[in-house]
Amino acid sequence: MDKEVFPLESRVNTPVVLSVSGLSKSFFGIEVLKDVSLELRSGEVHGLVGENGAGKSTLMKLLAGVHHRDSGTIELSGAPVDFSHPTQAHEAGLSTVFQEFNLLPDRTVAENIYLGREPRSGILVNRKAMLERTRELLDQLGITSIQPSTPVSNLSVAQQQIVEIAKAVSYDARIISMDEPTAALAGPEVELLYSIIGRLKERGVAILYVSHRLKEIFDLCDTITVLKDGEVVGSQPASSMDDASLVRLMVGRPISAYFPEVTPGTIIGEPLLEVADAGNEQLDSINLALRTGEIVGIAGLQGSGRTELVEAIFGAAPFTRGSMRLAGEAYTARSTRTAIQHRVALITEDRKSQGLSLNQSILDNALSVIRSVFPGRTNQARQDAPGVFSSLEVIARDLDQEVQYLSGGNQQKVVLAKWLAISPRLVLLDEPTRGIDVGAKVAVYNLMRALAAEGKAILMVSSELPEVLGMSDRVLVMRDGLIAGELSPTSTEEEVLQLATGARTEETPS
Amino acid sequence: MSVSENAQGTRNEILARNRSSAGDRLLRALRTPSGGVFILLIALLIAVIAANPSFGEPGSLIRFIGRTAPIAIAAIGQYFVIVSGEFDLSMGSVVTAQVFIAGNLIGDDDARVLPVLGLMFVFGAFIGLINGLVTTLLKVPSFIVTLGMMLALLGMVLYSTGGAATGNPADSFRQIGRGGIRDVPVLEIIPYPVIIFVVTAAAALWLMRRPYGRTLIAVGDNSRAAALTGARVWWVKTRAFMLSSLSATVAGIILVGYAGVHPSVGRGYEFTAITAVVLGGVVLGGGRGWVLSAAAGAFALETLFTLLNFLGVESTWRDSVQGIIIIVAVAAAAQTWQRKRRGASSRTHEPTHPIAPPPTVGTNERGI
Amino acid sequence: TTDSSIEDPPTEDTTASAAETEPAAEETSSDEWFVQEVYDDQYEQRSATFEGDPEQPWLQYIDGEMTDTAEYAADGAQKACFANASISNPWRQTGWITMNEQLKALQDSGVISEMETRDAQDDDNTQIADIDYFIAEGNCDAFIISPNSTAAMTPAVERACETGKPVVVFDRGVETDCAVTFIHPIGGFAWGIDTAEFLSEQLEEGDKVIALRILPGVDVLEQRWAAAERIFEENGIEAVDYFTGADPTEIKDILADELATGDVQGIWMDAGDGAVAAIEAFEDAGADLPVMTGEDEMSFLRKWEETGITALAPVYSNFQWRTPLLALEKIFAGEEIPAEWILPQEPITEDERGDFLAANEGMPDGHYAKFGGEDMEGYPEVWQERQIP
Amino acid sequence: MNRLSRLTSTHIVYLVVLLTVIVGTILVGSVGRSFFSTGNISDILTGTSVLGFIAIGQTLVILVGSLDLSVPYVISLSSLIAAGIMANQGANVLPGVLAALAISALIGLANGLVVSGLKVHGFIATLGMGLIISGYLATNYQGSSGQAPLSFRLIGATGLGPVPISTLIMLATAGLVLLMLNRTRVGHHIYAVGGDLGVARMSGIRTRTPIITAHVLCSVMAGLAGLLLAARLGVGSPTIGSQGGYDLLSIAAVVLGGTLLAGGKGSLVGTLGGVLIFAMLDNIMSVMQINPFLKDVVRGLVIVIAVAVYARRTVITRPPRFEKSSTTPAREVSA
Ligand SMILES: Nc1ncnc2c1ncn2[C@@H]1O[C@H](COP(=O)(O)OP(=O)(O)OP(=O)(O)O)[C@@H](O)[C@H]1O
Ligand SMILES: Nc1ncnc2c1ncn2[C@@H]1O[C@H](COP(=O)(O)OP(=O)(O)OP(=O)(O)O)[C@@H](O)[C@H]1O
Ligand SMILES: [Mg+2]
Ligand SMILES: [Mg+2]
Repeated sequence: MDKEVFPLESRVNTPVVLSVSGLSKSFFGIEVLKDVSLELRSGEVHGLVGENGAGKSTLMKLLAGVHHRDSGTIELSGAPVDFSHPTQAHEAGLSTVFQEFNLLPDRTVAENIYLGREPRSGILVNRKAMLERTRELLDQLGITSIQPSTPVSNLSVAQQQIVEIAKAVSYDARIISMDEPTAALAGPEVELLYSIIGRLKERGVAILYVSHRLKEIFDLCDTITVLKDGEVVGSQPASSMDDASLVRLMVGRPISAYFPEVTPGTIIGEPLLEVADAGNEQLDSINLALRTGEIVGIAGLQGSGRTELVEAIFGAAPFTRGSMRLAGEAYTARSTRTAIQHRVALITEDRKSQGLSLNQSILDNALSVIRSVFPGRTNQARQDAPGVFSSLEVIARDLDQEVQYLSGGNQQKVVLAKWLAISPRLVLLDEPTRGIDVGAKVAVYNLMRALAAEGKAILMVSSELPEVLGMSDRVLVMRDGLIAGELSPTSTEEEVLQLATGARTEETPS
Repeated sequence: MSVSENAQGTRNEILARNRSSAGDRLLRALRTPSGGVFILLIALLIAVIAANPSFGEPGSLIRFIGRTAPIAIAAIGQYFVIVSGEFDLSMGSVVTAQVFIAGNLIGDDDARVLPVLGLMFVFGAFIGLINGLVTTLLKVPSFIVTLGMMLALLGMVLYSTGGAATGNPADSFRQIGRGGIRDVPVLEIIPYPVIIFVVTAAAALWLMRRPYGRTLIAVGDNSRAAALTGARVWWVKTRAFMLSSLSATVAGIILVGYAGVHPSVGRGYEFTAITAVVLGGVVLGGGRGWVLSAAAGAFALETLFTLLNFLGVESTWRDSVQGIIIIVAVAAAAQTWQRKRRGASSRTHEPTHPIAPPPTVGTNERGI
Repeated sequence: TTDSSIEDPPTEDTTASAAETEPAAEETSSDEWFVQEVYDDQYEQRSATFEGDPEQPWLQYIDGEMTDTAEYAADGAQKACFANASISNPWRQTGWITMNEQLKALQDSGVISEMETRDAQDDDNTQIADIDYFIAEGNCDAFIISPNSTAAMTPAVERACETGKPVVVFDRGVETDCAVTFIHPIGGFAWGIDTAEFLSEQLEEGDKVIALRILPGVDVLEQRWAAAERIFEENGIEAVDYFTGADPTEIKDILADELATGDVQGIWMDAGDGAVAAIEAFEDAGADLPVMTGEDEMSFLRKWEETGITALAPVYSNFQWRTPLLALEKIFAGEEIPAEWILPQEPITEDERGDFLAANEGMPDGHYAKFGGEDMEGYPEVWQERQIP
Repeated sequence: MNRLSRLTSTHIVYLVVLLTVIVGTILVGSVGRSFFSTGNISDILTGTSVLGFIAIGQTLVILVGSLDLSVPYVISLSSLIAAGIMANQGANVLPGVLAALAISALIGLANGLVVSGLKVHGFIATLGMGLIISGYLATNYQGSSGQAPLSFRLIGATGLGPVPISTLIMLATAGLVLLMLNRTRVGHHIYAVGGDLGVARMSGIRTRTPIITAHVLCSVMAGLAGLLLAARLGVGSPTIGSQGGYDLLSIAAVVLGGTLLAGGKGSLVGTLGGVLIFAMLDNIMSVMQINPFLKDVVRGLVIVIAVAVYARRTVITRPPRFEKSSTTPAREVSA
């Protein structure tokens, strides 16, 4: 292995390994990328940011040979290339961690990593070599918690993401593009990713890094390129930018209050939801109270049971012991249906697989809850729909457009709209801003504030600590299926992490 | 009172303004494979009439619709199951079972017609219930459940009747499938099966626009998401299976009248129905397709057979021609869906704009 | 009826010729199935005198070569092993019920101890395995085989013969004469001659006959049509044939289309399944009812009487299902029996129709009038209730 | 439930096999026969060989997420081609076999191209292909035709002790296919494509190759089954494939063997178990002289019940962190 170290200062002088110029791409008449130029140097982490639909993933797919460019040139170490299939990119030393998961759950880690280029002896696949090489690869990256022969479905979501990254690295790539690699990661896994990226830099690998988490961009990147509507609107050293200037570039206007203030007139009232000594196979000793007009944030590491908690309250994976009260009355969420009848809403963490029927229209998705649970109110809700969508600032051709053609942010707004239709009393939000752009995020935050002002109770799970701290009235921290403690929103991120990782065990201010 | 009516009016207007016009939606629908089948059907009809002009006479056409009614009704039933992402292979056996029930229980006794008719519907619903519950609650793939049902049901029927029905049921019962309203101007006759088909199709169309129908499609598209929106997925799907068996029951009732009691009545119905549904642009796996297209698929299939008949294609080759046409039609449909998904159809990239109630122009610049 | 794969009495040369013919040339299929010699034989056999009691047609036979069975003579009740092709159509079901009644009678008289039956469910491969199983495990004293198909079953029948136990083949034949006897009614050409001559007599030159056939490629059915087509041609009758799969729905569709384009004067069927649907198609279209040939299935006889059409019911004698067990009785007694046991095959005419309807009153529609079980213990309940073991 | 969930579906299949053996021993014994006699074992194994070939092929196409409903017609065609070319000449055996397999492979190729290239669902593509072949058969063949020479017929009629040669050939083929699935790239890619087409493509797999390979192999397996049938029958037959109902039965055997109908997960060993279950079931019912109509009822019920046993288990569940009901000493948290 190449053990040469590139000290920070010398980066600018390292050779250009990837140079893109004048790249354009349209999807049947709509120009998604316009004249994009970019340079990537060896050992450099190059941040690529922009709103949803700005064209970041498309750019990566062009580089990876998934799509074919309309015009422009791509040069690898000075030599023009023209990939028509991801394999060619791999062979040329360019690999990609795509935005969507790209693993086969029923195959082992090793089989996944070497999929499509299984080591052979003769015509037979050499499984031993495959396992050994995977072991070596994981060791090199400092990953100890994953066994090469484990089926991927047995891994946690975070571990799966790590496997994806390991897979990209395994191509011995000189350039690795990562499309939102941390979208499913929190805390220690992000740390692990940082350290992997560190090692890759040491080896002189150039990394193109897409993320909506600005903190990571500033932590990791040497250079930042901002895309807006398919055009590069800025490309500068990270040191020359700050949060505010970056956001201004991305959205084209300054965003003054990132986390909106509490709406005047919001009153934190009586407890709406009370959970006492509740638990199931994944959770235990859950005690919490949630008041009207209150936003409570739940922080914790990946796999700490936050999703299970909201799913239990929502009846998707019910509590098997303990008790709950809703507005003073006994509340047993045996199924999602009972929960919805009690006007409890859950915005799930995975929009595409849990939140939307992608082939159906915006209107059909928006009415889905009403139709399933309160069919009598369908007409009413249909007439309300335009109002809801306009207040959420949804951008679409019309209400009959299929949801699959919307951008991530607009899709999330459709999910919100379908829950607003039942005028929920209790709103459970699981990673409500995952993978959506700053503008859409602010819309979600505003909506949360507005709901609180109307006297609804809100429970929000998020892996983004600034978001949890910025939006919540109180913060609960989970660890291993238990509520590890409660913090005030004025706590620091370090305090939250200490509680979440178990570095600090108890004592709760209240 | 009138004020709120007014408010209603404007709200409907706003809704309308935020949707494509009905014509637009129809046009868009026609460009999908589900719409394409109507064009295929028309083309086939023209070809048949060209081959044999007398087929185009109203009297012939209405009789043709009448005799295609049972398979079209079965296709509508199969549509419910397929659009929810499942299969119903037991349909043919249900038809045969119902034919035998009618033959053996009604006999020559007119008084038994109504009670047995009731029993047949209960029986149909029951079979669907079993199919649905085993599929949804025991999580056995419906292909397997209904395959097992197909074997078991037919076996039971043949076992308990010794393979032959006592005889054809009373004429009053058979009139449902054989008779019609006579002396109609132009048409001469409107066969009852035509009326039953029209009613079934209208009911199916209505049902698919009801919350149940929309939920059914949503379940077929993404059952996890549908479950999380409070849909009782097991019950939604089970009802689809019941609708399928019930439509097989209706098809059976017509066929008893049309053809009489015989063990081969209903044979292969499941495959014909599935073929018709797929020809109608409905995607195996669920979540896409229009109910009337399934019926149109059945008509296209029958028209094709008639065409082959009139063209004098050697009868042994008909299977082959049918096979080729099915593959070509479905391949064409698959290409269309795919192009659509890839965004080929410019329609998917039509200018987008904020969805808004019209009066307030430009209010989205709230300057966050 | 005759189901898809059905009965048959192919004589050696026909099957041999079929077997050797490679994928057909352009000639029409009926030419290929037509064998003048066999046609002539069967033409004669229709009017041959049958040995034995006319009251017991299942024991009648045409005088010919006899097999000496002294070597098989045995004392006490013997075990029979029956490899059946299937009971998947009403004709076979009716016969199967009759055969079981015959079995009971022979068990009571101490001839047969038991009959073990394996049903191949219409599959050649299964039937071969069934026969092999009998040979290995059955402890059989005799084999009865109703072959699912002619050529395919030949090797297995030969293996059964090699055991030295008597083998009786009935219904469809095999390409070996190692069996002690092969029991079958006259045959397909005879059917074709009876029916086509009847229609030709009743109709006039230039009239149109629709031939409703079950499916192609089955020797017995093809022979029926081969004979009929030739006779229609000779008599100037326009005959158009269709394959229906015996599905009444299909039959109705075909006739509806035909009646929409022109008149039809006659219906010819290679098996009576769906005959009722054919008549109904005329009723529904308001057309004059045709002259027609069906089969001795009760549904057809009843419809025939009800409508009063001019018709003939050819038979593929269902009573042949009694003969194999009775043949065993003779074999175990060491009596000689015909090497090829050709049973009578007489169509039911309009004059006889009433008698058969009366004798079979209360039988289900799928029952066959010439089932020949009137003298047996279970008559009539067993057939009326269609008790299939 | 818990112990059950640790078993793989292949384990369960073989538990069912064991159960069937026990039930079979008792039932067959009750009519005074032995389940383990030479003739009986030979009968069961004969039952496994034809269905076995087809189910092996069907496993492959189901693993890539397709289906093959054209197998019955390929079987018939293969038997006719082979018997036709052999024409009772020992010297023609090899050309006959090769021609039959080549035609079968071509049909599989066509299936594979339509499924992978034109993106037609395997159900429809192969249903259509079945119809096309069926029309060809009906037009060109009147009844059985051709003649297999004695040397070739021996394959269908001889055995090593109670084990028919045909079963040994089938098992050897299964071994090769198993090796192919587990130890070659295309085998791995078959699982990958069936598991997730998009993932497979992104990993640089040319996704058409495994789909086409699976379809070609499936048809070749059907071709082999046709050859075996030609050997057993001594002639080719245009209906021999549909007589056995092999299309649906083989799919049922595959699913019974624990392979996911949606593809991507399953095992050939399980499939063989499924085939064995069907063969034993048929044998037991035949020995018991069950009414043939009831046989279908039993088959139908067994298919559904057996699949139900492990279908419920396949939902992946996380290992529980806490007992289902008891509360661990609670850590008090005020909230
Ligand atoms: N295959 C495709 N066909 C048609 N349009 C596409 C396709 N892929 C992307 N687009 C469109 O191209 C634009 C850019 O999409 P892209 O996925 O590159 O955005 P992104 O910057 O990655 O957004 P996000 O942050 O949400 O991931 C969007 O408007 C999207 O709808
Ligand atoms: N080992 C595993 N096996 C199967 N599913 C898992 C496993 N680990 C996690 N999951 C699933 O992944 C999702 C996230 O897990 P979990 O709820 O424990 O994490 P979380 O604290 O909600 O974290 P996040 O919301 O950030 O994903 C849940 O739907 C959970 O069921
Ligand atoms: Mg993206
Ligand atoms: Mg979560």
